[in-house]
Parts: sequence; C-alpha cells; structure tokens
Amino acid sequence: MQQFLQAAVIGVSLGAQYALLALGFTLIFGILGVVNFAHGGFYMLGGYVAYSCVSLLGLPYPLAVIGAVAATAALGWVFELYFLERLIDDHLATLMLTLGLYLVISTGSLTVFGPLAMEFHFPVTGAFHFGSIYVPKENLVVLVICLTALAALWAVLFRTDLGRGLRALADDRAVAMAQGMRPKLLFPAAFALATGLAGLTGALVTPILALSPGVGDPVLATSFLTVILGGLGSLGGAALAAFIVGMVEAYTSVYFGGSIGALVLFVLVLLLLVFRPTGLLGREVRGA
Amino acid sequence: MFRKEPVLGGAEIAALVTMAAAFAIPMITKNVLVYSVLNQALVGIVAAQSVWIMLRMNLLSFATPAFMAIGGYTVAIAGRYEITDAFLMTALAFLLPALAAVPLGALVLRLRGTYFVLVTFVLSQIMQLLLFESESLTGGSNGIAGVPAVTLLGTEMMSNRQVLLFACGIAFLATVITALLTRYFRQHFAAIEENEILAESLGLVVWRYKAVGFVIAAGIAGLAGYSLVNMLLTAHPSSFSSESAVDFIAYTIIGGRGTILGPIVGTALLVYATNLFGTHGQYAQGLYGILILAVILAARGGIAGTAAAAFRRVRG
Amino acid sequence: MSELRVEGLTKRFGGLRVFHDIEFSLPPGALMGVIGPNGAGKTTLINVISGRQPPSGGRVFLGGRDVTGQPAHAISRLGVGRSFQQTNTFKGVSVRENIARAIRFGRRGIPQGLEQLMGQFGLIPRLDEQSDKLPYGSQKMLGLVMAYAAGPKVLLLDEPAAGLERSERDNVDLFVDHVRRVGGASVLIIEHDMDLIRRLCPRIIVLDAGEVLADGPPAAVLARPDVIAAYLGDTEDAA
Amino acid sequence: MKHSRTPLAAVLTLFTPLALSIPLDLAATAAQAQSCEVKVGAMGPMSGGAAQWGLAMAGAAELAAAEVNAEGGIAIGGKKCKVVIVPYDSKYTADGAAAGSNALASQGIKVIIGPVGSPEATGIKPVAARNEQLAWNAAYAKNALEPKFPLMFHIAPGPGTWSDAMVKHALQSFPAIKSVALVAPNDQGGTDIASVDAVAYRNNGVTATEEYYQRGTTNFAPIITRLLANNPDAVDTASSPPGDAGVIVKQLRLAGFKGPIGRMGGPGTEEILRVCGGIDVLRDFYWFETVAETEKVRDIDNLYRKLVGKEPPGGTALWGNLPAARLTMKAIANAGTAEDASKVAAELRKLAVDDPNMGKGVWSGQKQYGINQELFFAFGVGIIKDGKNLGVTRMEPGT
Repeated sequence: MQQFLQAAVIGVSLGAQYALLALGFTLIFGILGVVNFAHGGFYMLGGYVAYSCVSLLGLPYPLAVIGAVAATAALGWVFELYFLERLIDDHLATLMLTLGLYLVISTGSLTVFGPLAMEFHFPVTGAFHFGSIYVPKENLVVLVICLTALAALWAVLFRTDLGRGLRALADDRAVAMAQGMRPKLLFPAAFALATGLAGLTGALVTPILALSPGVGDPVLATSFLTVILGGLGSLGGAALAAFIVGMVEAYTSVYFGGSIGALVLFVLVLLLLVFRPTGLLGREVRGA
Repeated sequence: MFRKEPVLGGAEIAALVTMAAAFAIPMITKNVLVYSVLNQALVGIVAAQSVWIMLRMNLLSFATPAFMAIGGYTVAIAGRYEITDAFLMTALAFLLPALAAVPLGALVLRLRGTYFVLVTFVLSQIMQLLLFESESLTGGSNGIAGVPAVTLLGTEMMSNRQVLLFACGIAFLATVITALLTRYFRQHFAAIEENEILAESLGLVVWRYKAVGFVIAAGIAGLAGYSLVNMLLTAHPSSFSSESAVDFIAYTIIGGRGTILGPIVGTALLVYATNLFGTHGQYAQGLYGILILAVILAARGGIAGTAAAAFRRVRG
Repeated sequence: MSELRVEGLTKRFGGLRVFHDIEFSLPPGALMGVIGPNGAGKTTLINVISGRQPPSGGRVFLGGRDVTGQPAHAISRLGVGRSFQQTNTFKGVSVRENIARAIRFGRRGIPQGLEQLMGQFGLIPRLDEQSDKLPYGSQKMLGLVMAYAAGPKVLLLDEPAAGLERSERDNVDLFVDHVRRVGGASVLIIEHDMDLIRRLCPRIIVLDAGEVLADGPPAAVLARPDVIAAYLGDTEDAA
Repeated sequence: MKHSRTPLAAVLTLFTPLALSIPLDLAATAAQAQSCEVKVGAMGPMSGGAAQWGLAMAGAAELAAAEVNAEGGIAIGGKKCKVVIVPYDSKYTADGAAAGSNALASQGIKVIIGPVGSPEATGIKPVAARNEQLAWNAAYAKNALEPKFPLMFHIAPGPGTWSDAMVKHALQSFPAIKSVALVAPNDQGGTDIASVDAVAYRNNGVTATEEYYQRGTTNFAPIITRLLANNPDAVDTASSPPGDAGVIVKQLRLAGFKGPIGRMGGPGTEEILRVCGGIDVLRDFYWFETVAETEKVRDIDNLYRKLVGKEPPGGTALWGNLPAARLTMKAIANAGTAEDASKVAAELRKLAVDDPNMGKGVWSGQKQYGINQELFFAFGVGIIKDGKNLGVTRMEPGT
C-alpha cells in the first residue's frame, strides 16, 4: 500500500514538471503550428542561465529563475522573429529550424560548461514524512509554481487581449489577420511565452535533479508523448495528459522496473494516437 | 502533347553514374581512411535515400534507424547459423523491414503530417527498447558481436576492400530502387506532396502510394542496416539510436530534398566533414545545426538544388 | 451512363446541423444548379457527395450503386469529379504537368475534345508556364479543365464563376456545354451568379437553413414568395 | 520536358566520392615523410555524457608521450623520434570505435590507447584485429578481453577481479549489510558490471537484487520507491554515470533511506558529491576507486600541468589510464617500431608492471577472460562514514 501512495506522489510531481514543458510545446504548435524540436534545449538553457546567475553572479535563487525565464523568452522571441517568421507556414522548414537550433544550443552548452554535471542545488531541501510516505518539499514548490503558471497562462489566454489575439490566430490565422491581429507582434510573443515556460521548468527542475549537457534529450521525447496524448494544440489536453504520463511512468517504473516502464508508455501512446489521432482533447490538426 | 515520361531523368542518371563511380575508389587506393569514410558515407547515403523517399511526399520519417535495425539484426542473427550468402541476405535485409512496414504503415499513414513525424520518432524509441529487452534474440544490450563476413558467389568478403566493394554494391542497388521508384511515381508523389486533397479528388488512391513509399523506404533502410552491420562486424543497439535519424534527415535536407542527388551530396560532404572533426566530435553536431539553419533559410534547395538552379541561371 | 441520386442526405458537425434530408437525382447528361445564401452548406454538400467528408445520415447512389461513405478517390474513380471553390491546381508545376497528372490519376485516357477545350480557354500557348503564375481567370479554368481531364461521368462544380471577370464568365457556359455535349457527363453547379444559373440551368434547387426549400425550373422557383423572402430578399444586387 | 534538368549537379556529384578520396590520400602519406615521428592513437568518448572518461584517456596518452619527448623521444632505428598522439572521438558507440580504428589505421597508426566504454570495446575488437592494431580498452564488460583478440589489452580489471575483495572490505566498515539493491542503466555498460557485483555480494552472504533503468532517465524517484519496497540494508549504484548516481543518492536520502550507499563501478565520487549536495547528504558511502590514491598518484596532475601545459581532465580516470600509456611507450622503444603491433604486444607482455606513480601491479585476466593481458594495480576502497571521509584503503593486487 505504501508503494502505491508513494507512486501517486511521484506521479503528481512528474506530472507537474511535464505539464510545464508540455504547455509551452502545445502553445507553440497550437498557435504557430510549429513543432519545437528545440524545446529540450530551452529547458537546459534555463538550467544553465539560472546556474550562472547563482554561482557566477551570486544572485539569490528566485532572481536567477527570473533571469532564466527572461533569457529563454528573449532567445525565443528573437529566434521566432528572425528565423521562423519567414517560413511559418512550412511545417517541415520550421521543424528543421528548431532542430538546427537544438543542435547548436546543446553543442554550445557542452563547449561552454563542459561535460560534467554542475553543482546546482535547490534552496529548499528535505521532505515531509507521513508515516513511510515522503513528499519532498522541492517537489511541492514546483507543483505550486506549476499550478500558478497554469492558472496565469489560462488567465492570459482567456482574460486578456493578447490571449484573445493568440487564440484567434490559432483558430484561423487568415480571419484573425483580416481583423487586425498583428502576427508580427503576437507570434514572437507566443513563442517567447512558450520558451520562457521551458526555461522556467529548467531553472526549477535541474537543481532538483541534475544539470549536465544531456538533460535536454529526454525532455523532447516526454514533451512529444504528453502533447500527442493531450492532442496537439489543446492546452487543457496537454495539462491533463502530462499528469497521466507522470502517473503511468511512476506506476510502471515502481511496479515493473525502469526499462519496461518506458516501453509501456511509448506503446500506449502509439496505440492511442492511431485510434484517436486528435489525442484526448485536441482538434483535427491542420495538415502539414 | 503528353509524351510518356522518360524512364530515368537527368538527376537519376547522374546519381547512378556517381554511385557506379564509387566502385572505382577501392580499386584506385588502398588507404584505409578513405575506405572508412567512403563506407560510412555509403551507409549514410542509403539511409538518407530512405528518408528522401518519404520526403517526396512531404512526410518526414524518424523511423529509419528502426528499419535499419531490423535489416542489420536479421543479418547478424542469420550469421549465428552461418548463413552469409550475399544475395539471400540482401533480399532478407530488404524484405523483412518492408514486411514490418506494412502493418506499421497502415497504422501510421492515416495521420496528418505533424503526427506522422511524432509517431515515427516514437517508433525509433520503441525499437531501441525492444532491442534491449529481447536478450535471447538480439543479445540485448551487448548486441551481437563477431558477425561472419559476407560470402558472394562463394568468396568470403573478408578484407577491407571487399567489405567496401560490397557496400558499394548495396548502395548502388539502393540507388537503382530509389531512382526507379521515385521516377515511376514522380507525378503521384509530387501531387501528394503539394496538394493531397486535389490529387485524391482526381482519383489518386493517396494512401496506397504513401504505403508503397513507406514500405520501400523501410526496405532501403534495411539495406543500410545490412551495410552498417557488415562494416562493423557487429549489430549493436547504439548503432540504431533515434539520434542517428537526425543525422540522416540532416544529410538529406542539407544535400537537397528536391533531387535524388541531394542525399548523395549531403551525406558525402557531411560524413567527410565529421571525420575531419575526429578529435573534437562534440562540434560535429553543432556544425550540422548551423548547416541546417543556413540551408533552410538561405538555400531551400539544399546544396544539390542550389547548384542545379545556379547552373540553369548560367545556361539562361 | 450513371445517374447520381441522393436520399435523405444529412451532415452534422458535432451539435451544428449543416443540412438534412437532401433529396434529388441527377439523370445522366442532366444539368442542375444549387443556390442558397452563404453558409447554407453548399460546399459541404459537394464534399459529402464526393466523399471528402463522411455523411451523418442518408444515402448516395451512382448508377444505382450505393457509394455512401466511400473515400474520395473511390468515388472519383467511379466517375464523380469535382472542382474546388478557390483555384485548386498544383501550384509549383506547369499547366502541361497539371493536366498530365489529372489524366494519369483519372486512369480513363485523354477525354473527348480536351485539347479543343484547352484551346478555347487559351491554355495551349501557356502550357509550359507555372500554374500559379497564370492570371486568376486562367487558373480557375485550368482547375475546371483538370476536373474534366480525369474523365468524370458526373461533375460537381463549386462556384466556377466566383472571382471571374464579366467577360470570362462565358467560359463557364462553354465548359459546361462541352462537358455535357462532348463528354456526355451530367453537371451540378453551385453558384451565386444568378444570370449564369438562369442562363444555364433547366432546374435548380434552393438550399436554406440546411433544407431544400425549392426544386424546379428557375423561372418558377425564383418567382415563389418564400424563396424570394428566404433568399433573394437580401441579395437584390445580384444583377 | 527538357531531357536533363540538373547537368551541373550531375557533374558535381559525379566526382564527389572521387574528389574526396584524393586529398585524404595525399594528406596521409605526406605526414609520414616529414621528420621522424612515432604516431600513437588515443580513443574514447570526447562528447556526450561520458566525455570526461574519453578526455582522461587522451590525457594519459599525451602525458606519457610528453614524458618520453622530454628525454628526446623514442629510439627508432638509431634515431630519436618524437611521439605524437592522435586523438579520436568514438562517441561511446560501437560504430564510433570501429570508424576510429579505421581512421587511425589509415594514418599508419597501429597502437591505440583506448577506447573506454563497453559498446566501444565491442565495436573496436573485430575491426582493430582486421587492421592489425594494438589497443587498450577500459571497459568493465564481461568480454573486455578475448583469447581470439591477442592484440587487445585491458587497462584495469573489471569487477570480476576486485568485487569480492571490495565487498569483504565494505562489510568490515558496514557490518550491518545483509541485503543490497544494485542500480544501473539497462545497457551493456550497466548490466555487465551490476550482475558481476551481485555475484560478489551473494558469495559473501549478502542477498542482492538488481534494478535497471533506461539510460537517459533524469528522475529516479520511481526506481527508488521500487528499490526501497523490500527495504535493502544498502544500495549500490554500480556503474551508473556519476551524474545519475548523484541524483540517486540525493533522492535516496530524501526518501528517508539511512543505510550505506555503495558504488562498485566506474570512478566519479567527486561529481557524485557535487550533485547530491555534499558529504553529509552522502553520509555512509563505500566506493571502488580504480586507483589507490596516494601523494605520488595525485602528483600526476602536477606532472600533467608541467609537461603538457594544460589543466588535467577532472577525476581519477587520468591516473588509472597512465600506466598503460607509459608501458606502451616502453614497449614501442623495446620493439624499435610502432608499425608492427604484434611485435609491440610481445614486448609489452614481457614488461614488469611497475609504475613510478602507481607503484607495483601485476598482469591479470587469465581467470576472468582466459588471456593474461590486464593491468592490475592496487585499487582503492574509499569509505565515508557518518559524513567523514576515512580515505581510500589501498588494496594490493591479488588480495
């Protein structure tokens, strides 16, 4: 029984982490129709920027997180404006551009920061113990931040003009532009919002786990799984799917061991995708 | 008004001549570095052609390593039972992945472009896990070492030169298949790539051509797997990772997705460049990234496409 | 020859009902118009009949054979061709290549009088021009010619005259006449240009709020007060 | 339809394979004609997660070459020749190592220091045999050495040799251990070592369970919950990469695991301490140190700075690889050539295993692999108890 509850706690904390990542990924696809292969790169960059702020500039951790979000959002803004914007309608070209960016980011960070894991710790450590169940404090912090980010994102999208503009562009770009939505401003904003979210996740999670050049790779596969399950372009779907993926990973790993867990997850998503191509809540995705 | 299409166009002929020229290299030199670079390039060219076939229909596939693994491990497992005949193994290395691609294709080809990319990415991840979990068949994480050499018409292709010649043969065969397929179905693939709905409204059975492309691309990938295992004399999971799919896609896009010469030019140059990196391996991936950005932004046709366009402008 | 018959055809998108219980038959070689205010589901009707979108209810018959719910390529192969509202050609290639593909995919050889039709629309001198470099009118006619090149027995035209200059609209008459007379196909036209409808169609159907409001010769139908109220009342400018 | 649409592209690619081969060919032959040089290869992963081990392998070769060059080089045919190290990044994959063997062979290099990992060892063996090259691998794989590959040497013993001695020593410091759970990646680099460690534990009366995770996992909380289900007295991270092991330790302590943590696998204690949050988090730890750390051994880093003029690659791997590089230089000198790998190998087997920094060692490998071509120096068993580093106990070879 203890294992069962513990797996649930882990599943929720994994879910929170995957939700933050999946939201950014889905936002970019839903609004710009871009499959962001560099998502793991922005996650890693968020970790390294936060690490640099803390250890090189001596900033307190919260400031470092803000710095990380700002840096990754800025890079996202610039990359969208000067690289993606011209080819936004060609799904293959934007996919390849983000892939190229990812290779540059991961090679750059390996060259600058070297191959070894960095010394980078989350300020809050220790765990609450309820009998034999433990809930790490840092995971709670991440969970809280994730829920606030979810709420903030929901508020931005459904309660502000920027959000209304972004959703309009997502539904039908031609009509939205006809009514004065300026993609020149809104597209980079959407991309920056998404990469900022990935940077935020990196700044929060890499001190809890580990910060080294390879951490970006598994992020891509997990983001894909979460977003496919949730349905491309659907924010609610992505958040829901993130917690499902977290739970499945937690329970399969606890009860079947690491490698089989990953296999179960992949096969599950493959089957679901084929029999329900729009995912849980997604809508028929636009043809590439 | 509507003349019959010539069986092979200019680009296809150039590709076949180039691949034929590759046979000459093992004859001219005995330099093992040239052998190594050329062998890696030949494996890359065949794998890049597999990616290129699907790109003819605007379908970007990350599943190449998965089908390469099927081809490669078929040869390695057959090697355990001393079955090494070149013709039999070439046929098997092509047919088994192609057969595996039929049910997979039925599952995957109904998906819109973006989903197709994601699913093929998941497919190559699943293949890696399957290789690890199937210890008895594939040697699990240790892979299968000491794969016996190919026997072609009775002679064992043991030496470096013979291995390279065999790789040239596989690459030439793959180029022939790719050229004939993409030439015969040129109009169908191009119509699907540009406007699937219009093509279907005119009567084109779109899914059938996608399936044909997917199955043959899988077979071609199987040949690449065969050539790779034959080069290394081992079948090891690390050779068929999903990262290698990124390399093959980079070769095709940078080389030029518009012409069959693209995968050949792209692979040859990038494999050559990577070997120059030798000591500073980590920069190779960074170079690919920069080259991809440059090609997508500046030279959409890739190297071969841009060269062709430049020549046409010069010729006026 | 094959007769297109539609019985109780219905289409819903989730809760929204686009149209329901559509009934008509198009005998071989016949010509019929379909008119209705924007959003009456005209294009969706063609998409459902041609198999691009599955129906939510009802039946589609071609030459007595039930083809309901078959994929677009199958229905096309059985002889139901269609054109598209916006100009729908293979943009990156020449006029010649566009038509060659239509013939090849149609698998019924070069239809009767195709070259003559191409000549009439001035496409012969432009054979090697890239299709999206043609003037709008020529692109539109190329789309129609391609639909014909696939050798259909029944041709569904989705607003063929939309966007054409006054002078170019006669081409639609020429096209429809050629398709029926030389090609022996029956034609269903969706159109807003009332003159064209009155000129060409011996019989029209008026679609309104997802239902067939009226079905008969234009003179009689367009004179009916309920049709005028539902449809013509608000588009008096369709001179 | 014009007949050939892309004549220039055709001409361009017609000569690509030919064009490429010529410069490579020239470059190779030209280099050898210059001043008398002895080229020795150095191979290992120099990119990706295991980069530190590859860079340490190249570092050891560079240091050994610098030492020899400091005394004028190696006597070849009466002349003193400068030793040049040619590194190659084999990317921790089988085809990377195979490509490396070919690349070095083409420059006439018949002696290689490296590769490092198990996949690389598997990849290089058949190809190096075909190219008649001598090589050293540092893999802990069960088949690191094989009688049918006489030119393959092993830099340090795998767990099969030292795991038993190590378990006995660890039990002295932590007598309470009755059961242990081993954690390692589910590929060759993990399973080969963890399974051998498990046997050593069982031979010493400790029940051992093995738990494998997908390489690339970043969050180990689920695996740890699974491990702690049958509450083991100790957890051993075997050969999981140092970065992963650091996270495992951190999450084990977070989960309330109080028992000792072991590491009977590759080096990396320094990085583990950095990632897990320091020595008081680690608290009770026993680990296999490839090298019994002494003042003279640490001095290798200063030697490196002096002779090679760069900062040494981090960690203890440099120290462990150095003896093999030094012995190889000596063997080349005795053989009077670096072109004939079998001659160098014959000389190598005759040399006594005695390193100025690492001290005395022995040739081993007969019991484990059926071929006695493995250097076995004193290794260390490091102990951290109650958050205090009790240092590394020297364990003489053959104990």
